[in-house]
Amino acid sequence: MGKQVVIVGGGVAGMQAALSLKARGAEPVIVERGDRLGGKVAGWHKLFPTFTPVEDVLGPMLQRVQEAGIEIHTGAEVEALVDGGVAVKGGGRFSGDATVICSGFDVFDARRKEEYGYGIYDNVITTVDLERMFNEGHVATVQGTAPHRVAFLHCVGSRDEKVGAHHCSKVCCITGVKQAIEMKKLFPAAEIYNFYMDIRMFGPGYEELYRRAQLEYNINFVRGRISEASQAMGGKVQIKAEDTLIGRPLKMTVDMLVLIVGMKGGASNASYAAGGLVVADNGFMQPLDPFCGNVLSGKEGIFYAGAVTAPKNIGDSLNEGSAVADRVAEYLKL
Amino acid sequence: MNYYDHFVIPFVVGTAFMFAVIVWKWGRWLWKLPVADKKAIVRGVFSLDTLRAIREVVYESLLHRKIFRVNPVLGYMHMSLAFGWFLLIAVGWIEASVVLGTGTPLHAHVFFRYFDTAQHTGWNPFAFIMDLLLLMVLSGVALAWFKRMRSRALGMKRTTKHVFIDRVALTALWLIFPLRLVSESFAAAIKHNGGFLTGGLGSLIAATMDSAVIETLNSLAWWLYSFALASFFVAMPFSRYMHIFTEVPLIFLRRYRLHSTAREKSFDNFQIQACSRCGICIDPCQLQNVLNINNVQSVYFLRDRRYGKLDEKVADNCLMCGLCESRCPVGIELNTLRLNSRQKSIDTPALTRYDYLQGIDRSSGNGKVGYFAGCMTLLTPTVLRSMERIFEAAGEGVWWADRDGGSCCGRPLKLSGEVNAAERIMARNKELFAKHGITTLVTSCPICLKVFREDYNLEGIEVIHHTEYILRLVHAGRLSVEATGQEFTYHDPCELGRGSGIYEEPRELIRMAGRLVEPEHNRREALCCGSSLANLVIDDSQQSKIGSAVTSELEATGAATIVTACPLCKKALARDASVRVADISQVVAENLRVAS
Amino acid sequence: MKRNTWQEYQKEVADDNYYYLRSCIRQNFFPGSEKAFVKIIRDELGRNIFDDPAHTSCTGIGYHSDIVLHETIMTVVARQFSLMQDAGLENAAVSCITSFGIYTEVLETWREFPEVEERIRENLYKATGREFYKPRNLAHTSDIIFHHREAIRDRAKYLLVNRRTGEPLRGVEHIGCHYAKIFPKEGIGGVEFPYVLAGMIEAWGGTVVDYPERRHCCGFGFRNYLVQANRGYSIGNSQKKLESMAPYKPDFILTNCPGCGMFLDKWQYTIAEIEGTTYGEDGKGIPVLTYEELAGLVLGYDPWELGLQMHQVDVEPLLNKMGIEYDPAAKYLMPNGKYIGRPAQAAVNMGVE
Amino acid sequence: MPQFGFSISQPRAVNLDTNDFVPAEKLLRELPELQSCIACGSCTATCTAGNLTSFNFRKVHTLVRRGEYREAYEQMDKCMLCGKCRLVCPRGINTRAVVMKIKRELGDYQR
Repeated sequence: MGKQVVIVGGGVAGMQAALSLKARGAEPVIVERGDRLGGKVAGWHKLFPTFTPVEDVLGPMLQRVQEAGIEIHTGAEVEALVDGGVAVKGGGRFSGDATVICSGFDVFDARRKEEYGYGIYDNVITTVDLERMFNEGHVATVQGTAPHRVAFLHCVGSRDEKVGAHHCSKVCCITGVKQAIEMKKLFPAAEIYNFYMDIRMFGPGYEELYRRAQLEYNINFVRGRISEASQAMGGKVQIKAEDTLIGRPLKMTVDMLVLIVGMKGGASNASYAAGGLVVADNGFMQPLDPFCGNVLSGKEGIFYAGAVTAPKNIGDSLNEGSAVADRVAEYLKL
Repeated sequence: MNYYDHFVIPFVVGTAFMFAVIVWKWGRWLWKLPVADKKAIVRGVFSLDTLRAIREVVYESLLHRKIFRVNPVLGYMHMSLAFGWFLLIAVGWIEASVVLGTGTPLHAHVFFRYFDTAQHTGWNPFAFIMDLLLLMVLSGVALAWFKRMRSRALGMKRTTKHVFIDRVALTALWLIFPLRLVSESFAAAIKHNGGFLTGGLGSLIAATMDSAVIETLNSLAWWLYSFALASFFVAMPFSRYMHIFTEVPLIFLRRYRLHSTAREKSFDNFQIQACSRCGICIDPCQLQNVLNINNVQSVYFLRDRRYGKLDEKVADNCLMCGLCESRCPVGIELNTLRLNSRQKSIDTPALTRYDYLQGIDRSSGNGKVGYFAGCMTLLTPTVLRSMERIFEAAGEGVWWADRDGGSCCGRPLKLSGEVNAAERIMARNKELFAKHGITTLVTSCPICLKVFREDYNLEGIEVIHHTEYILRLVHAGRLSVEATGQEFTYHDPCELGRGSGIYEEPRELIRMAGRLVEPEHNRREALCCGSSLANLVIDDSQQSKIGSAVTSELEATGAATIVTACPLCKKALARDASVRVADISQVVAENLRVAS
Repeated sequence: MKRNTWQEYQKEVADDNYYYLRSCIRQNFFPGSEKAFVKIIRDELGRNIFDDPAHTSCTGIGYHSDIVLHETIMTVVARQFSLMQDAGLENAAVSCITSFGIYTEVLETWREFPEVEERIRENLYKATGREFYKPRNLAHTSDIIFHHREAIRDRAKYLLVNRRTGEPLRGVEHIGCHYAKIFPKEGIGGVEFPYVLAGMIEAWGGTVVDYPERRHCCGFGFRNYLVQANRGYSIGNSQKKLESMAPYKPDFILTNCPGCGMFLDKWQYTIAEIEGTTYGEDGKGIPVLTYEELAGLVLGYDPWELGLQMHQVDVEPLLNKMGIEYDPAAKYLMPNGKYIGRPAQAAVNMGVE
Repeated sequence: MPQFGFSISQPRAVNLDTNDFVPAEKLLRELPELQSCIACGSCTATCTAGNLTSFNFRKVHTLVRRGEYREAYEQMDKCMLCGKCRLVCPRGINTRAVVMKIKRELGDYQR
């Protein structure tokens, strides 16, 4: 029997960490609060920038986890870090020789930006809602009609002092571009507007996709944050922004307003803090340093991987899943 | 004797119609000429120019010397048709006059073999010559047929796609000479008045056919021949064959120094309708051979313009590199015509346009020599820096017109058809030049150079390109260039080379600095870099495609440095080059010999 | 409007014992409103309210027009509180939105900068020999009507229901900017989804129309109106709101701010005169009411006693829909029977008798 | 009409609900690369005319794409068509053609 490693969270980072550790002879145990593995990614439809179906990424991964015979506990929400392991809600403990926290992030609650009327107005939805619609195979307004005009608003819950978020959620720009293209593919006659403050295309193929969105899909990019939304007749939404490139206010009525919600630190981070770990100012867990210590917590035997420490895309999270296995192996002298 | 038969009617009517239309067209065009042009004609008619024009007509309209030079087979084809037909008419007229006497109607000359009254015994020298000429024309027709089918064999990759009226005229033209052969052979079968060709065929016909059948077929053949002639003549003024006659007055008018200008005028019609649509302009066009754009070349541009169907997408899609103009056998001012077609559609500037230039003077320095870098040169600071060093080395006091940002020269606007607007800018620049009292204006941009020279009328100011200026400094001993072992190749900018005739100055300078290796296309045949401001249509990737084709050719010389003398060419070539691209001023500035 | 309005912005409103702080301009614009408020609170609801003749203007308009200093207005406010202290009351009931904004701003300033409060206490004492305490509860009078809306409904003689069709009447509401835009937590429903007037309309049987420019300013903007050359901007803003609400065919506009009520009413006349546009039914205007006037109608008060004849846009279409009985002949008569004259006919009220 | 001494101010907001996009769409169909503008401002920074007077090509073509033509009409006349902007554009936009098309489509010239 190898050394046990408790892995908190069964998203892509957690699964990758478990697979890598298993391969090194450890016995990883995934403690997942949800009822299935896959994390936030499982709720997505297609992945940027290649429009790869989520199943193509998650499917093989889940299969490998299963084939590796990794111990999985779903429905187990970690309540506290305890010596040599974690305690979960409703009693119960998982102990191991090391703990890897891969509990990821929370999606920003769009209702907090009340000026956009999410939860109040018809047809104000979030990127998460839109992915669900894509998955359900039915994208339509609340009135059941095909949208003729759709606005995407970038940076909802990111880079916004008013909701205490100074950080950039990193993946929203490319998500907005991806979803805008998907909407255009679904509704070729529709006009799509993306309202942005900056377009940050950090990954390979991202900038190219942005350019295709402009050139091939005629997506209109307006530099300016939507200041407010209001319900207009027939379930439409009137939005106001400044087109900062022409220095004039701009208003329009859209059939659908999609709020590109950002990432924020997970709610469970507070319980890690209670266990002696450090939560950064941005609400994510603070790794030892952003370089060689990026998967170390600073506390012996506790490690991080994935978006628990900062907004990350899938590739980054997978890399950290592998990287953390290295450091855990080193620590456990595997 | 009236030498009449019903079959001559189509010919007579067709001929009369053709000449009426031509006279009406030419008359109208001449009438509408500006007064200055009319005065030039009056001055020219009684000068040596008329004799020169006559000689040129013989050389070009009949003998097609220019086409011969470009392509001997094509030249022979055109000459055999034009000169052969001319001789048929001329010799035929003499023969008819000899046999029928003078004062006979035209059709009697044209259909002489039919109306021939002489009793023929033995060898007839006229018939021999006429048959020889006919054979020559027929060989031309055969070549034309062959060209239609297999143009590459005649050295043309592409031939012109013709309009309907051209096809009618062409068909008639192709039929005329075979029908003439048939008609005259039948006549010879009856009258024994043929030469070696028609006579031989006549004897064969007489030997194999019944005389009544011969009579009928003879009549039919002459009717068809007359119809073919008539069809051609009726179609001719509306088809490309209008060039046959129009080229003649064009040669005279050109000798009298008439030119097309940036604004349309009726002289343009002589040029436009002198185009034979030979299609020689298609192959050299880089839009065609690099980008496969096939509907914008000069032949199509002139055709569309002639028939009033010119689309701005065609008019605007031209690099105005002048390569086709340099090849045109008729010598049509293709760039100017292209330019003034743009002007027509879009040039009505507001009266206050560019008033903001009033009083703006960002110039610096003092000197009799003014230096106008040009907008593009401001994007190639190495050129600017090199010129600074050269001026300094030569001890020249310089007035810098636009080093810290100045106005545009106006040529880009002109190239875009906004001639009136361009003139508003030019007037402001002229004021500036006059204010600073310069006597020489040096520019680094061939685009500026051309407009300064052609449109500014800068009295008392000599306009030169920096290549000319630098060479002058060297010749005057104020500057010397150190020889290096380097190899250079040189790209002729269109506006500098074909546009302003400056080919040798840069080469002389390069040879001082090292060895010059010429690219495949050079001097008058040089290619365009693709970034020409004259083209308003092609996109960035197309520009870059043309540029990289040119760059490859330059790199193929193996030279370590590609030299050019235009900031725009420099930027275009540098985009894709794996070797260094330098302006001529850089080459000089880098290799200045320190004065001992 | 969706039911799930934000629950975050709720506000404690005193139930009884109010110290009434009147508005300067409302008494001119809507002379029956404040009288009706006192009557409703005192007579209908049996609550204690002190209407103090000694209190003054809060000088808010002067403050927002840059002619009254911050220090001065804070001292004036301190004096009002001192008068409230004299009356032995703790619950300030402010009639004007501008004043309400001023009071909240002053209290917030004092909370953040106690040394400023000290200085003001000193100022007031030096000037008048007075001392003061701060109100325990500060509410706008629309908050108070909202607080008592169910009690008013219990006494209602008429409801906001179309008598002929039985359909609820459609009301658009307009909240004064200084009610909650400066301090969102001071307004019921906050700034984005204000509920203070909407709650009244719904409680009294009507339905609230949510129109796109609901949150837009009426255009009063103090200097934008006070300087004649700027009035085009003021009216432009009202027009934007009217154009946005008109497609919903509202039966009335309900306001809680003196300026908003005034301008949404009077600018309808001006727009009709300048460009011939009207926004209500049959080419007429949309009636504009204060919440006291609306409460008064619901409670069955005489429309002319409520001062509705002083409105630019005639209110009769609304009265007819609600089935309110009124004497058309009495519209322009004073209570003593004296004829006050009637305004010239204008596009916004053409044809109404 | 009574004299009020003022008129109703028109909103400055660009109203995408009422603006006419037909000319803008035609422009974009002919020069689709214009859509790839990332508003870097290189064109405006290098602009010969823009360095002599207030003229902002980036802003003007953006206005046109938003259906605001009136200002564009007045502005484009300042351009000298020198073509420097085309040389610096990182997206390879045929800026001179954009100028010409805007002028032609917007009726600057009588056709």
